[in-house]
Amino acid sequence: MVPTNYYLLLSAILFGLGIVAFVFKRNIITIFMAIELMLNAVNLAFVAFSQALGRPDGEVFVLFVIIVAAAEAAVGLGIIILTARNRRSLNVENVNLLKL
Amino acid sequence: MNELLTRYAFLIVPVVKIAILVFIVLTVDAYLTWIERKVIAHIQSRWGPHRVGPHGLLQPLADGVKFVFKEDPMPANADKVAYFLAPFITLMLALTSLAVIPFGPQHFTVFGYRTGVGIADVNISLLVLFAITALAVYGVALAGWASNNKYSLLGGLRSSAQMISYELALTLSVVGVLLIAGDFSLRNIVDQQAGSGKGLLSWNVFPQIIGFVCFFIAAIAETNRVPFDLPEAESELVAGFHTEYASMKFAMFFIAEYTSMITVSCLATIMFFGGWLSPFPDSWTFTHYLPSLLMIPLGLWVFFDGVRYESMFGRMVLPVVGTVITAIGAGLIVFPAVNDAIQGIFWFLAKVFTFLFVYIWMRATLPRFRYDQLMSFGWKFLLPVSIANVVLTSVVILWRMH
Amino acid sequence: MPILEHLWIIPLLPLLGSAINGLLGWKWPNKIVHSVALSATGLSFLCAVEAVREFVANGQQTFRREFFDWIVAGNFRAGYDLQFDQLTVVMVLVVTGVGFLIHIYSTGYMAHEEGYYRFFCYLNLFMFFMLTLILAANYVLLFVGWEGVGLCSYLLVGFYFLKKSATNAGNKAFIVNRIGDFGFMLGMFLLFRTFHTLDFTAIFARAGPLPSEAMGQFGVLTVACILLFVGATGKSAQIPLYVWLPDAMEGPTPVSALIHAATMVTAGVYVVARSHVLYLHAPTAMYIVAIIGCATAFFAATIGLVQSDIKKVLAYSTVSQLGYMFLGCGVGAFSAGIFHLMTHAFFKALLFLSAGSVIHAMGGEQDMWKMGGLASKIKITFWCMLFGTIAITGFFPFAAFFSKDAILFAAFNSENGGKALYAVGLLAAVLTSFYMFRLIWLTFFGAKRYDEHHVHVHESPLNMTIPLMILAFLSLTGGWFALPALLGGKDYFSEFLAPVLGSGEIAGLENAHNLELTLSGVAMLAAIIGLVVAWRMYAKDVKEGKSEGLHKLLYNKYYVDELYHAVVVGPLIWISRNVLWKVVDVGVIDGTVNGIASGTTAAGDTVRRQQSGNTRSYAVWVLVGALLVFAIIFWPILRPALFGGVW
Amino acid sequence: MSAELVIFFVLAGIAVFGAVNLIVQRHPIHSALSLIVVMVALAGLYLLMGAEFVAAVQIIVYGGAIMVLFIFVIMLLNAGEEERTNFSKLALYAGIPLAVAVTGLIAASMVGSKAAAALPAAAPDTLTSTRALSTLLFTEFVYPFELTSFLILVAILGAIVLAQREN
Repeated sequence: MVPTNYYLLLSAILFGLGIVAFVFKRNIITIFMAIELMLNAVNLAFVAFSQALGRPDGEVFVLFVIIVAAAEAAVGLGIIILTARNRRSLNVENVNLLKL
Repeated sequence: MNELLTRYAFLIVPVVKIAILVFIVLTVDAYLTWIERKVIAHIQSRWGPHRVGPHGLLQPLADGVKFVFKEDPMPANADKVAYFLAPFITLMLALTSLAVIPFGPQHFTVFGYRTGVGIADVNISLLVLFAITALAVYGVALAGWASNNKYSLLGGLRSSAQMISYELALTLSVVGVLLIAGDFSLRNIVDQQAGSGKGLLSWNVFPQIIGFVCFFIAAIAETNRVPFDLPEAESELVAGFHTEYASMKFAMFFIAEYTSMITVSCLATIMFFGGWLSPFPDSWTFTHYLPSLLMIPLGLWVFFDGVRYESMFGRMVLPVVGTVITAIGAGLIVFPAVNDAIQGIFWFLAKVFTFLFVYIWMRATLPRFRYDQLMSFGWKFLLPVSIANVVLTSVVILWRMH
Repeated sequence: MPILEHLWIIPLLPLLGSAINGLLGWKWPNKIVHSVALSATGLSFLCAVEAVREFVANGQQTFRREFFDWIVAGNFRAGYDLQFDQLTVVMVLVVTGVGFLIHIYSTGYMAHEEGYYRFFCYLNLFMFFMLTLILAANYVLLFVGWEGVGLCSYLLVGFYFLKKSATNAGNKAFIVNRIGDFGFMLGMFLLFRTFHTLDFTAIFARAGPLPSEAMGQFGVLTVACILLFVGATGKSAQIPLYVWLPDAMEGPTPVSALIHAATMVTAGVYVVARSHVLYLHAPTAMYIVAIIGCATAFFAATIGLVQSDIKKVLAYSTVSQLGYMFLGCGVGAFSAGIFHLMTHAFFKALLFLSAGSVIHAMGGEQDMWKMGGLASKIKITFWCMLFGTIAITGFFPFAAFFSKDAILFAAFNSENGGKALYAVGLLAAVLTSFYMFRLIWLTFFGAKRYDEHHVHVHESPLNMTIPLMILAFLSLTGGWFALPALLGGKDYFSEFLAPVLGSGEIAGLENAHNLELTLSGVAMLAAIIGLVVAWRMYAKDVKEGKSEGLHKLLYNKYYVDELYHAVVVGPLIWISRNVLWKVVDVGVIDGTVNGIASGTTAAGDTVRRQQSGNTRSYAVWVLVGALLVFAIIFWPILRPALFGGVW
Repeated sequence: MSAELVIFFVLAGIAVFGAVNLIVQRHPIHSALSLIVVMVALAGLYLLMGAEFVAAVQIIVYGGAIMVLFIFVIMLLNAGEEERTNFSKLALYAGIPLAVAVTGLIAASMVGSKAAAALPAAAPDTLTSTRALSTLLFTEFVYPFELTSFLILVAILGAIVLAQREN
């Protein structure tokens, strides 16, 4: 039996790492991955709670999160391709004109 | 000692089973190559391999030795990690996917640890299978990217695109079956197909014929086989993603391909063709003697063929093999219990091998798709049809309910 | 369709007419415009009649309905509630009827004016607001009508907005009314504070049982009533706020007839009568009303004596007649007041319209000293005018005879100083008949004092004269409700209004009938005196003498306007120019605004640097935000987690 | 130290290692691979908790679709190692402490909360059956569920519009 707190702690740590990655990576794609990492951390917390409470609602939310993440990835990567095509660079610090 | 065994049975038994399975699968893979070459050769009215051993039966062995002893170069400024990782990922996943497939109906208990024919018997085996096949993309993609070569990169891109595209169709095509079975467990899906012992009439392939067609096509594409073998299109990409690979790493890709062929055939068998169920009604008990009826003539033919084989080696080996086969066939008649026990596995293997034969047959027959054709076929035909199949099935099920 | 159930139709029709004319009329020929306006008013008149029929058919039960909520805030509710009782019957008939006639008249009078559609749009709008005012079942809705008619009066007085004097007059009317309305609003607030509602029925139901406040005691009710009356003085031109009405004559004559004689200016009287329950509990307030009314009646009459502008004369006579009405209300004879209101609506409208017809005939000339001898030229107008004059001066058996007598009778019998009130009222009656007959003689008899080559006098068209005749008939017969009272029977009018206003009977009065007869006789005498004096002075053709002394004082209206200007307007303007404009506006307000603007710019300059477009710094900002949010949300959990419950 | 605990720690270790590796690695492909490792580890944790369907979906969708897209794009753009530019001093200096603070806050608020403490340990034997999950999905959450389909449609359109070349 694993205490729920362990899962929560793990998810917090992963989330924090996601934040760090988000702030510190310069490659757009990697930053995007950092977002995915944070989403995963949240999912972990969701599942942990839903298991602890013995109600599947949390898992439903996880499914929703995954769906949203998929949509987000589709659009986001499209944008990234476009920016890379126009800027000739994937470094966010070169992409600071607030437009494609 | 004994209680120690019972204590750690949950660890030991699977390990042993894995070892056995891997050994069997690798052998089957090896001889599958032999069968493939032979069959294609005969279809193209050639002899195929016949130098190494009688009927070239030792060819796979020779190939294996060759693979092991070949030089293994690494391309200049290739990505070391990925280049190294790719084949392992591929092979590992291919083998893992076999773990959840049940090969027979039986359950037996070893050291108080109850287990079935097949390594793991999880209640979501199908999902696990799909999860693993989903990951299979990485091997190819990474291989293509890591080997730092235009052709390889293109091959990797192609294959990843193709796999993603056809995975949708693959998954959706079995949803119909899932709706009928209402369960993710392959074992239960098979049992549900047993119906009321009317034999093949209650198999899923009849209500799910559309689903089956979609599944089979998607499966071929998923395994990068002809006519969907664009990732390794020799004529355009000089073998695509594994151009830069040689010796054992190449062998891994090779084995992985054949293993996944087997996996997919098993899956098709289980999902649509009643797995280990006999096609005949249960009332026809005499069909239980079919295995021996098959094996005895085979054995005899091998025997007599071997007696007058040109090479000395063949004249020595083949008769022995023939007698062994005949003996087994006879033995099955003598011991009905054993006979009954192997029925399921027999039918399972029979179906699987039929599928494998179809694979090979197609490779010998069909030309390769063009890339855009492949894509448009996958997205514009296969996906809609399988979705339509899902809708149709669910409607019918609802209609049955009320 | 039962109109009573759909009472809102009556006000709605004029509103529709106004909307249609106002939005589309500018491209329409006059025919369509006035047919729209007329049909709107006429229909609402018919509806009113039908409503009255149903009302009577229902055994005169007060009909009250809340049609929809307008303002609901807490326990305060002001809905679009209409009510229909005897008082409303009188008012609605007068308003729609006279209004309709005046509409017809206007089609002739305004025929050649610019902005024909504008005129009728305003007129219909006025009808709408007036009907809202009299149908309203709570003070708030009534106040809507109240302000609305004020607006229309402003618009119509300034109808010739190219004339400076006209616009000034409009502004004056509006501003002076504002002062009154301020009082009215305070009154409403006080009432709400006292009764927690502004519904007539509710307020009166709660005020009924209250003990009547003693004379000279300024309790809540008294103050409220006085405040309401302040509003009334504004709207119905009583001392000290009457000054706007004479100037309001700048407007077209039909407007003067409808708004500034027949309907709007009587709104004050209506309000006082409507809230008579409160007034009956506040004798002080009633006394003030009576005194103010009486004073105004006399005061305005004196000014009227010497005016040379025909409309000004009528204007001042209106003021004094309104004074009569307030006198009636003040001495408790509310029904008499309303009665006079009705009759006055008839004959004053008649007088104004005939004056208008005269002016029309004279081609826009309003100075009586430039008229004379018109009787033979414009017979119909002359006779109608004469009827009106006889009616207002109160000869038997014309309208004012009954109404004015009822008022004077009540005043005579009222306690504390009733006799004095009566005397002043009587004097005012004398003056009234004097200046009215002066008007008649100056206008219609004697030598022609105008140049016939330029002015060729002509009778007005039918659509102007027919309303005159109808009104003449009404002012002849309008008072006959009270005829039986004179013959010892009972007064049908006050009888009819009794359910609302209570019977105007003075209790414990022996042989009231004989007294009443004598008093009417005296009134007749007063009228005759006035007539004779006027005849003596103006029958022979007279020149306009130069005015000095008392005449000059009267002619300049006691210099009240100048006084107001010196005391109120001047300082106000001075303050607003030197303090409000130069200090407050330029210094404070503009300073603030500019300060804010420059501050914003500065802040923007500093904040702009953060908008670097660098995603990573944005990420950090997001992080900061998230940190704060977390800290806020989880503070209760965090405190033990972080500080181990040290805090 | 029960078997589950061991498994948990192993998987958690893998996950954290993957996450750290994501940050450390300078080549996007390696980051992506480490992220995949994290996801697989999380899937294992889900299985450990008995949420087998979510685990499967995690791998199929995240591992099999989304991350493949990432790698696909990386290969397509032929992204090299990220260069070490530093335009945002803010990110450099304020980033770490803030991140740590937020992590600490989240951890403290979730773990330190009475509610979380009161929770029973996640019981692996109580498998939330996929059936129950789907029932919930199609009864209580049916509107959001349908909405997600719209979301995906929109996303597809957006991706197509973005990705097509101007011509």
